[in-house]
Amino acid sequence: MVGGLLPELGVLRKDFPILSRTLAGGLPLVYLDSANTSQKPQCVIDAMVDHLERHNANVARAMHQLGAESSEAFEAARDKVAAFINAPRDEVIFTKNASEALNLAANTLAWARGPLQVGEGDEVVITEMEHHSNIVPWQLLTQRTGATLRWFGLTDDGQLDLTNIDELITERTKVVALTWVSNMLGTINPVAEIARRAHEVGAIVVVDASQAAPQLPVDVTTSGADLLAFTGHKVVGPTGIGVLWGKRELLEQLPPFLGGGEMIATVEMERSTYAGIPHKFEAGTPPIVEAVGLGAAVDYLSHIGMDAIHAHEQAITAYALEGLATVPGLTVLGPLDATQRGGAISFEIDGVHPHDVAQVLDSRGIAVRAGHHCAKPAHKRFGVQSSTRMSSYLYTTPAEIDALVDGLEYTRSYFKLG
Amino acid sequence: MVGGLLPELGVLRKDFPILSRTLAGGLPLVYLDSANTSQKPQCVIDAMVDHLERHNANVARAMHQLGAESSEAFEAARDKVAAFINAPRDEVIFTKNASEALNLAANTLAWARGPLQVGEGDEVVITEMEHHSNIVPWQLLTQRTGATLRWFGLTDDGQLDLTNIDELITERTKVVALTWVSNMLGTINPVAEIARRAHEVGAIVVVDASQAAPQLPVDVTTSGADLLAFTGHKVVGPTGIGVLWGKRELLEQLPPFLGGGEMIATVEMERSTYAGIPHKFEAGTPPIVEAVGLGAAVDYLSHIGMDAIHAHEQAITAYALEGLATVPGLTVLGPLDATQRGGAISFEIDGVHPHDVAQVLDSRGIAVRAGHHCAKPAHKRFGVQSSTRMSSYLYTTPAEIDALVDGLEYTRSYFKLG
Amino acid sequence: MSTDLDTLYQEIILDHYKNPHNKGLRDEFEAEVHHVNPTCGDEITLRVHLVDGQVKDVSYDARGCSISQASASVLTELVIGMPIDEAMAIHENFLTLMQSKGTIEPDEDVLEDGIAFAGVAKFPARVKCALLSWMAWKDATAQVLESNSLEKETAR
Amino acid sequence: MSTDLDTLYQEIILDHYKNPHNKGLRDEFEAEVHHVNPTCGDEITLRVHLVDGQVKDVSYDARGCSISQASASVLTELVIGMPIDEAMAIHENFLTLMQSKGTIEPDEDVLEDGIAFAGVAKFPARVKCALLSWMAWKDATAQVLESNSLEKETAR
Ligand SMILES: Cc1ncc(COP(=O)(O)O)c(C=O)c1O
Ligand SMILES: Cc1ncc(COP(=O)(O)O)c(C=O)c1O
Repeated sequence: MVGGLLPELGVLRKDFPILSRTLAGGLPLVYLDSANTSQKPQCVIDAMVDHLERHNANVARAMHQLGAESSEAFEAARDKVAAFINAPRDEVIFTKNASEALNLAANTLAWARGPLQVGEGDEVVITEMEHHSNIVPWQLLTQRTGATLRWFGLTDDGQLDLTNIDELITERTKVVALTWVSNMLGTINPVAEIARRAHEVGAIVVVDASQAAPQLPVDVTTSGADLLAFTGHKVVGPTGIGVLWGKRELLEQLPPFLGGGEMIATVEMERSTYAGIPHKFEAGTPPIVEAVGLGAAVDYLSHIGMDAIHAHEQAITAYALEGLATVPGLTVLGPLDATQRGGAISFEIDGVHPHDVAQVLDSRGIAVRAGHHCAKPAHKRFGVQSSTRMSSYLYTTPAEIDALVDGLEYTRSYFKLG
Repeated sequence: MVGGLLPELGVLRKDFPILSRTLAGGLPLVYLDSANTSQKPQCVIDAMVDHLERHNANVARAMHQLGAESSEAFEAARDKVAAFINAPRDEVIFTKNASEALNLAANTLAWARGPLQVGEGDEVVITEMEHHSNIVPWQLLTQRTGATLRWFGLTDDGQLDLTNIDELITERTKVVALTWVSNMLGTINPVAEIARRAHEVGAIVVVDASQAAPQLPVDVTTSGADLLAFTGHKVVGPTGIGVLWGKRELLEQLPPFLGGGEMIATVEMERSTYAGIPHKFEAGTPPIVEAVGLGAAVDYLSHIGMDAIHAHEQAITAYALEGLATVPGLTVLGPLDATQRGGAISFEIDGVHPHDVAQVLDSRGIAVRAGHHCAKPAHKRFGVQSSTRMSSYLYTTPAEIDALVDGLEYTRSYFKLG
Repeated sequence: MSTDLDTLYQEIILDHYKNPHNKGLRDEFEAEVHHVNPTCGDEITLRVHLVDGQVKDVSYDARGCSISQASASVLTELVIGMPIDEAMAIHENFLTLMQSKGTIEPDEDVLEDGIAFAGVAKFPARVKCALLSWMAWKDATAQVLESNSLEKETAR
Repeated sequence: MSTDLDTLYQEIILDHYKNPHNKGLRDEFEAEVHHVNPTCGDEITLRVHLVDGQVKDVSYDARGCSISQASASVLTELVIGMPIDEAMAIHENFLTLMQSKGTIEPDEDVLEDGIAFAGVAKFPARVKCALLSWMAWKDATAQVLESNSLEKETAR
């Protein structure tokens, strides 16, 4: 049997109502698209329902009992998220998703005055394996400020090519932004090591932890990051909420991002002053019920244990890599050693387009993603336009991987590939 | 009896689970803080739960059955919102709240090139009764671009002072941004008339419909707006979602706001091209379950009928204004004619601070707001620092207004004001 | 279990996929366009050659799934040699079929091999695949017509 | 019904509210600060006058609710005339009480009239009101101490 799995997986799966629904033809759901979005346990849904049915009110501003309950629930969620990444509570900013968090970082660095400001002659370094959400904000920033965008290339086995790190990270570097875990290749990057180099030249390190936070224990104090982003819907929480964590000294120096609502200290028609962190970065009514859901989500993950979840992911990933290796004509894009990677596995099958692979799998109830997974440059690097991606999570079973491998065999025969 | 109320109000109230909960001391909830956030009917909560328990998947990108169901639900929500404001579907952009929608407008106008661009020498006109969310974005815009911020003042009875409109709206005016209904004074502004003047000089009209959308029938085609914003949580929908509507030609000319995720056409490391509207403005995973909730919410409102809701609000507001007039030392800030105003009524009581009023009311189960309601400049205009605000909605009963008036009498006696 | 799949992957479609017609870019053209399906990256470069109100040639280079490839092949088969307005009518007909969610019976007299795509209309996620080349063709054709009428204006 | 309310609005608080002590700005001071409660707009301008490690005077002008006004009055009563470090200790004690959510018994020897605020700790939305003046005082005092130590540095 497969070692390292979460105990009582069958019982745990019952926490997720959607996993017991059936699809067209009465087929059971085999959900292998968790890197795209994760499924939600009942406790998250219930926390949101309880909030909406019993405690709904706006936060901060309301002095009545419902307002106090709602504010307490909202701020308790901030405490839970802070504990989840080992940060002080006021360094945790709620955004709408990881993309907004990364754009917040890029825009405030463009608007900053003084040493933080990114301007002409400065350089921003990213990597070729970034999700579009960690590419486009930096393209916009460098276009708008006259700074230069540079990037790490990739090796043939899907690692960052660090051979030219000394040419890339220089005195001109103001920001290094990179993903912790690739959503396409699965690669886990040596973030702390790169951060050390970046800090030597005085650059700010922005880490996209969208795929790391669901799978790995994240401790911001040892991560090397100055700013770190992740998204609620991938950590068994709801959509509509993301997190930007930042070091207090840095956040305090950055100018506000969006204006309005509760981000102010005082407003006059001529000018305004701004609230302290984290509120300075939270304009308007925040995602209240979403925060309540996210709080329940990270509690759920912490209760299972991020180490145990990581071990489970590694076990399933190893099992999947083994199974995929048996499918003729299948090539995995990215590292082949499960201990070195996350749980998203993108692959190609000779002679069948990823759309068609996904379609055949879907007819068997198996949900995977086909396309460029918002990582077009990484696909281009490997000479492909798109790929099929399976991605597991804490509820994935070896039997589901078996179903995938069988489904891929069937796909080949459906398209008459001998 | 009070005429114009919604029929079967008692039955309708059963749609809102929170209205039957009790507070400390077993007191029933009298919720008069709907301008702050509205309560949610069961059908909205159920739609969200059904989505999370049965159809959850990411949208647009997923080709599997869950993905198709989720995408269909999400885009159906866009159709519903579009119908609610009488707009074509692709002119409806989902944001995180009204504040983000207004910041999107301000930032893209700053970043635009060509005739839309707001720069040095240009003027942006707002009003003294705006919510901070329609002040601060324009302050930031004008500070960052070198443009000048100007504003309409207010008359003593809480109307816009239009006497100097010809001095304010001139050839230099690039943007006129104003609220349709004031969240503090309740004033309904002559938006279409002001828009006509603004369009004569070629200015863009941005309308903050955050308080209008819950209470009035909103038809963007006759509103006069070029861009119009509102927020989900005030129209019986969830937090975490807002709406920016814009005229197609305008939206197509504006540059993107946040970068990443699905807002692209193609991404290369060197440069990217962007998707068409509305996706160009929707970076990252959108508020999916929130859109589903908002769709159910606007369906619920449309089913009751916005005209009927408006009539109900007017009836309750008239009844409330009458009741408040009986409280000694109470002064209402804003228009006194219920037919000319929305349902938010801010007032002062001689000798008791708004916090203390709200506190005493809360001890009787009555939830109102005390403070500046994110409208500090309007408070300053009336020489007050803060006020108490009651705000009704479609579920408000005359008996709740009676409870408020009794509560205010009690407040006066508690603080020994004769 | 695979019945559904067979509705989508009709023999005709798989044939066009394996042996696409008119593929490859040719030198005579008035407009060239490049379209991508942003969600998956499938792309097409398409050229149109219009002579005297006739679709003289449509040539293309494309990468994508079976549905998008077969659809480009069928498109060229249908429109090459047609008067432009008739070709536009076919385009309209195909578009309506694709957006019908499977509620419309396709007309073989108009769409010929294109009727095989009736099943695609039941798979909303794949409709974009089937339409990629058709949208590119319409775009390119419109560009030529527009520049022709501009030329006339300036000639006047 | 009004028992709860009476926990909050102790007689002592209402007395200080009606007759605030030490109110009004006075001319001798080393630092002046202006603090606002951003959610309601309540504000205070507060000056501190420190002499030889002693809180010689605290004067203020404030607008706000009963809790915030009474709290400013009690603050000045407590700290004027105290050695700075003892005043800071009182500040610490009051802060802890306010953040206790009502779980701590206040110490009358330390807080005197300040014990009346024990009830406020049970109303989270009002804790900020009670702390407004105290935070302003701490801020102003810190500013003076900092500029004093800077002066010493430069004098050296
Ligand atoms: C008039 C007005 N504009 C804007 C807003 C901001 O809405 P949100 O906080 O949902 O962004 C509000 C409500 O808070 C409002 O009443
Ligand atoms: C690595 C990575 N970064 C960023 C994102 C963007 O997250 P969101 O779409 O929630 O903003 C994703 C997921 O889509 C991701 O996988």
